[in-house]
Amino acid sequence: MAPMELILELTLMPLIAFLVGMMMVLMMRRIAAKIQRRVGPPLLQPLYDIVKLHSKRTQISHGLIHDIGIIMAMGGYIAAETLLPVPGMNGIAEKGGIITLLYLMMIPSLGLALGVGQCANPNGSIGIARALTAMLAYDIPLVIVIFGVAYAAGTTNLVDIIAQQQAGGFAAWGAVEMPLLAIAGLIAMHASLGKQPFEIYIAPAEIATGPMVEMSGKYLGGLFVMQCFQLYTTSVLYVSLFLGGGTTWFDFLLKSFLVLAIPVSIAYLFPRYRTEDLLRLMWKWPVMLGLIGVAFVL
Amino acid sequence: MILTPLDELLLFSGATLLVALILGRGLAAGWMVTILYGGQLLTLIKMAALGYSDTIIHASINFEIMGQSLSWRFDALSWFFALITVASALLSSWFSCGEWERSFKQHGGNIWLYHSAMALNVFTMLILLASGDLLSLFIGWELVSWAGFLLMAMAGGVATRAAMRYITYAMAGGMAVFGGIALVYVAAGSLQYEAILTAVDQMSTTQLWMLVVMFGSGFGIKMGLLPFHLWQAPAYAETPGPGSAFLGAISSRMGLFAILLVLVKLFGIVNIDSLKIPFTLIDARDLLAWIAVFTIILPTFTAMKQNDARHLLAWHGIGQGGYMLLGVVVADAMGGAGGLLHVFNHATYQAALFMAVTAVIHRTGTSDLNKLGGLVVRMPLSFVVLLVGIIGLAGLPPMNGFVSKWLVYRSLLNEGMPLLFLAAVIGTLGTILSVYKLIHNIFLGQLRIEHEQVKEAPWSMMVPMLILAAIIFITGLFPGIPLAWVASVQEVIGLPVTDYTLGGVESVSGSLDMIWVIGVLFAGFGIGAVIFYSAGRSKRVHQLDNYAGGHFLSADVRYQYSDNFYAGLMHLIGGWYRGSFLWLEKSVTSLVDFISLVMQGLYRRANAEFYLLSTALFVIAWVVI
Amino acid sequence: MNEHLMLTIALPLLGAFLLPIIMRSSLAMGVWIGPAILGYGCWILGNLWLHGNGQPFSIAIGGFAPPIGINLYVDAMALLFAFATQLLGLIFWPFRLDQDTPKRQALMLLLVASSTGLALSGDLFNLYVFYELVAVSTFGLIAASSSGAAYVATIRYLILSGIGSVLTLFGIALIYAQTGTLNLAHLAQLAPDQLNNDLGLAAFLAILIGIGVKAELFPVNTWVPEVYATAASRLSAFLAGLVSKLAMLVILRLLLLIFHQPEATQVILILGILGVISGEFAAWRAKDMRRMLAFSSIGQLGVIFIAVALPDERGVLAVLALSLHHMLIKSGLFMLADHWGGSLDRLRGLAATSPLAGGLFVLFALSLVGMPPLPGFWAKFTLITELAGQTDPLYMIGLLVFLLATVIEASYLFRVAAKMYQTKPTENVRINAPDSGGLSLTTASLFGAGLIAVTVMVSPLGEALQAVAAQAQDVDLYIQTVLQQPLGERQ
Amino acid sequence: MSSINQIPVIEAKRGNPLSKVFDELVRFCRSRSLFILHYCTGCGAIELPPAMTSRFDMERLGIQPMVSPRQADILLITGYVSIKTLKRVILTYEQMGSPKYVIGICSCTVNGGMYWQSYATAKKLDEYMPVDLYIAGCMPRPEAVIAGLQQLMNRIQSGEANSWEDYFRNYDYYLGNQQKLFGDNWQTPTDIITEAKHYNLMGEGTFGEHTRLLEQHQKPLEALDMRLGHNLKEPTE
Repeated sequence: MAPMELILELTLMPLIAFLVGMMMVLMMRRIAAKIQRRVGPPLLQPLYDIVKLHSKRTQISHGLIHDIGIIMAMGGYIAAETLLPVPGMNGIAEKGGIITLLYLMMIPSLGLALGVGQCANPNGSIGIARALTAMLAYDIPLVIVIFGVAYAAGTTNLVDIIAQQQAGGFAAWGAVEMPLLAIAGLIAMHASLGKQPFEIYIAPAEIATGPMVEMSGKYLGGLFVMQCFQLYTTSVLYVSLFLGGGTTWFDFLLKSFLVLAIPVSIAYLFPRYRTEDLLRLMWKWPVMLGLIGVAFVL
Repeated sequence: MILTPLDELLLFSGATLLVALILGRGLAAGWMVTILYGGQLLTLIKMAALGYSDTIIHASINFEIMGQSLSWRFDALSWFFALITVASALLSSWFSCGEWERSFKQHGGNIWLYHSAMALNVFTMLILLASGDLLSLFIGWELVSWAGFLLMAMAGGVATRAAMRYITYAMAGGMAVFGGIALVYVAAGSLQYEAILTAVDQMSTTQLWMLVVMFGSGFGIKMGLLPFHLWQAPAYAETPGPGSAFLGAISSRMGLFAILLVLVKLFGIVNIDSLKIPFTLIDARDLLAWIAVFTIILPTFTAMKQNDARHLLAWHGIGQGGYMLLGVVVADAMGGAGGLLHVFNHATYQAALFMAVTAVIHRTGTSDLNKLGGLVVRMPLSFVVLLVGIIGLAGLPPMNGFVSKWLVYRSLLNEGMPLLFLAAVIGTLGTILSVYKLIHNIFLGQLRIEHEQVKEAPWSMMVPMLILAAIIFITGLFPGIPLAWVASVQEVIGLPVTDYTLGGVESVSGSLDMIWVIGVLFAGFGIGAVIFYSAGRSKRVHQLDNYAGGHFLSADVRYQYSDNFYAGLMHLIGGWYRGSFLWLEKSVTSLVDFISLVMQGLYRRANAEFYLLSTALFVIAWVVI
Repeated sequence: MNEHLMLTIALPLLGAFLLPIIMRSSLAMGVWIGPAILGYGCWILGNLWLHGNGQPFSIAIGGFAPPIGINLYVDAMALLFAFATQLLGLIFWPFRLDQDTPKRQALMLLLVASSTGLALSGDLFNLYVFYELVAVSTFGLIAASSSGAAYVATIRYLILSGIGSVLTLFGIALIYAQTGTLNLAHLAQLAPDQLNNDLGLAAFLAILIGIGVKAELFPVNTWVPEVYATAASRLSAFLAGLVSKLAMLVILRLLLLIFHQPEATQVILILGILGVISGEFAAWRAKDMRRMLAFSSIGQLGVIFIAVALPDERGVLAVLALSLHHMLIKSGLFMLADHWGGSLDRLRGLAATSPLAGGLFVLFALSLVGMPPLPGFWAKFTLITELAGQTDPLYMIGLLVFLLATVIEASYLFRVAAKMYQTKPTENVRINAPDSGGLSLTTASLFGAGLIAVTVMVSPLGEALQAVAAQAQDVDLYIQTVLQQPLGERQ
Repeated sequence: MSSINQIPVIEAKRGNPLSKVFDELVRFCRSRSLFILHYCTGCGAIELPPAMTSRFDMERLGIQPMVSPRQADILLITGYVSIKTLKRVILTYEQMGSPKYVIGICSCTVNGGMYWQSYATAKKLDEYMPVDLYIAGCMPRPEAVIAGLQQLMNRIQSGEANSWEDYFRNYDYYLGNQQKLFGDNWQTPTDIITEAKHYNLMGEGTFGEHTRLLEQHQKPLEALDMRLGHNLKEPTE
């Protein structure tokens, strides 16, 4: 591949991710509004929020690590996007593979955790402790799912996994071949978004939005950007693993938005679990489904 | 007589020991010893050809004692481990020079003993690594055990108790190995590797089983494999500062070295694979793999509950050993490479972590995670080192720990071992949880009043720490450097060799190129920084200017979350910590105690004549009948 | 030179009778007599070792050739132990001057004489006589320590030993009744025909249990802890280090020459294993140094019994190596423990006040648990490779028990060592570590130096021992030496 | 000073048309994205849930509730403010990031309302912090609240709603009133003066006698800067 082309891809992929991610945030808020019989925010609301937050006159920092944490949170996702193939663009997906992507997606959380730690607010620390606990909860079914898919495909290369599904048509889609894994993956994905009923680490009424408690201005803005990326990455990863990726941008985006719509629709119907209930739930049903699914794959 | 490089290395090492013994009380002893370690490292580098090829360097010395010939030599395996040993000794020793040494003396420590014990440890480890037959292996093994005991016990008090526990375990392990050696000797008629290699093929299953169990448990004790892991954490944690860095980095890997040599190279994974456990579906190799994953999980989750930074790290040291064994036992090209590479990687970050924690102890006087906090503003470089270290320990990109763990995961994936894979990932997740607690409780959060005036660690400590951090990052960026050594080790011990590149691994089923991954990651950070800094200026505020639900914070009230860090998690899994192994250990101890009580009672009873007569009668009756 | 050999027994015996008389007239002369005699004995035996041709020989006593007369049989093994007896007698010579000095020194001479006799005697009855002499002199010596506890211990020992003697005598009587001879060589000749039966076995077992009292054989060793703990250290060292080995030597000799029944070795093996278990476990809980050493000694002797039960030449080699090693170590340890009576807690911080004593203790302990390259390792290595080579599963149990015992041994020995090196006293416990007396410390250092010397020369010494073992193993050589090539006049 | 109309509006001096567009955009975004910290001081808070939920739906205007003052733009004071509460209100206000807006809802915030005789109630909120908008009524209906918010949005968009600058520029005045109420040793954890210096928001009224009084007893509030400390001397004891 020509280097210019590669550089173009590497720039475009995060950019597209960001734009699509903003639309996903909008969709999420609109769905919430529709469920609550409200009108919901205008079309560009996510952009307004991000611009406003970055244009705050006074920005409260708690130290250098606070700043670096936010940079890591954004930068980690920007890097992760280049490992996630989209129609027509593979970026450097072949040089990393799915395990690397999975671990790269932990970098933003790590950055956030560091930044929040430096904020010296116990609410934030509790939030991070809970977030890590939640990660322990949903990553276990998630890795089972990843294992199953990668083993079935015989590769950890996302490009190959997508290509295999597309070559076989609908019947070769992960969701059709491995329905149990697809269900387990969906639950794990829902939990990884940190939406109700799994939002134990945000818990506004309890620990004042946990990690975000000391975030103001561009710090919060950075997290809003990160949220766009997070929604995009999660849904696209799911689409790539189970729904055959996308041949064109249209069906790619359609699938991504639809996939995301499922957990989001569920989310606004429920209150919050307690931490141990979340763990119990995650370690029971999705793990069980996932293991049975893997057994079928083997 | 022309000295081979190995002779030079051993002589250098012996000289280091002598200098430490003779001049260890002197002012510049630490520096002298450090320079000599540097010399050892140079000699090792002179032997660098070993790391890239399948050659052997012999030592000029060999003995013939009681019909046994003893010889010493280096191959790629020995060289790889020796490199880690000497480098970690060099850096730990450097770390201890100057200010740490002075403060150690001030607190009543015996610096002479410390330097000597360190030098002795390195010397004995090199002897072990150089062993050319099973007997010299055992000799080296015992020497290493006792040298380790010396270093662990020297701090007195709790440390001595921990060291006593260690030596009991180590003796048990040593005796298992001793028994195994006797069995091998009988079976092969010799303790030379060549003889054993040929004899292994003729061994019966029972024989092989016994040998695997005896050697496996014997060496496993040193590695801290379950269920023999209890000694390790307290013993390493209580060792004085840089000593714990050294021990944590390499000491228990001697067990892995021996396992590689005896179980993998001599017995062969294939042979071990053929040992089925009756009435189950698993064989000896699966058994080892499962032991490895339990060694990953249980100590890692025990680490999460520790409230002392050193103990936390030491527990992780046990857990990380599990990854190495797991990789080696899976024994395909990637797994073997992952396991071996993890030895190197683990040594780098574990040493860095122990050093950073020691630096904190040096400045604040405590390693209690509930009594620290907010130190990042006072010890930023130590923070960076600890951060780099924990990223490595947790196995996240961009540090080196990620590469080795990636290889292990990949091998499990390729071989289709979902449960082992899952267990390995659970270990990693647990590690992430507990290392965040470590860095948060030490460096993040509110700075305590008593630490307002704390300074960064002195440069004598800082430089080795930074070097280690640099190594962690560079070998994460270019994993090909250590992978080259690992590949020749794989060749030597008869495992398939990985197809490595400078940036990672090439494979049909998904490659890894860390140069790209890290490049993109840092580019992402760069873009993030541009976005971040292009927005308005920020202003630093005091740590007490903080949201507290409208409450006015003051310095005399702690506004920090540190104790029972994962309260929600512990709510669920807290009850799963049964201390079963502790219970097991206690019950063995009580059993010994009980038997010894009975035996003493036997001797204390005064009716000796009764014993005599009854024995005589019994014996005569036996004869007659 | 050979004819002087008699003197190594006769002179101490004579000295023992004359010493009280001489002492009464001239104390100054009296105190030098004992060491002079023993020194001369050492010199004779040393010369024999150095200038002999390595071949065994036999000396008939009283002008009657064996098998009628009694004889001394001198092979390398006997010579080795005889030499060790004289040397240790010299080292542990009771110098202390008080009103009991003549008595004590005379008894010591008697003990050395009879022990030497035990090593050299080639006749069963003679062995018995010497054995009794050893017993009597030992009672006397222990009682001469004259503490109340020592008396009690002696009584117990006396009774046990008496019954043991009766049993031994019974065994000897059985043999004599069967074969009509008590000469070992002659018995060795007759044994395959006449003693290879139940009667022979019964006789052997009776002798085994009888002599086992001294050799600290498992159920008949209950006297050991009390006696060693209460008797003078120098005496304990001599008893634990040497006398037990001589008894062991007798058993080994009988086993090699006469009793080839598999049951015999089996009994020894089982009792040895039990001895190891009981001794080491009991030592694990011991609360004072001397008792710990005594129990450990029982355990070690158990290990040697296991080695005795091994059939071939390497087995004998293991016995020799283990015996000599234990002799060296236990003597040294008992000398160290001279002033270390009372609770083990008193030893806290001892290494700070007396680094040499601490260092020696660690050295001995390391060798005892078999840390390479100290000689203990090689002895144990010989033993376990030999054990592992046996097909009988009982030997495998022996191997496992031995390994287990070593772990326990390391645990209790290094608990003490750790205590010694403890610098920070825990609250309530003041450091009042006893100092080690100068003389006993010097003696212990001597053994330490010996240990290091052996470590350095382990290879030649190992080969020498191998030769000794080969010679001791050779029954035909024994028979030939004693019966075909008599030195005295032939009837 | 207390009147909103007296606050001088500073015209943007920049000549670059692009930057004018940019400023316009930023102001627009600010007006369309308002995060409310509703500090529920009194009965007025009961009117907010209907304003937020399906009946009136503030979110369609881009208005969202937020939990922590750090994240919020609007401080809603929904009712009477007792002196004890006022301390918290000021603390919270100072912790918010600028630009920030204060809206007083209910009559009580205007003049004490039915509590005007109370010894323990702050009567006029704008004596202690600049208030952008009052929504009078006891209590105002959600329509009124929304209407008020919309008015605020318009003011933000036009650049008139910059009362927050007044707090920096006339800090001495507000501090004086606060000191009168809370005593001379009154201090919040936020260092307004250095903040004003840092962001170049100093005005004539920033310093005065009250700030001098504050400096006399003020506990140090400098941020803990990162330092290596190698060149520091040991603290002499």
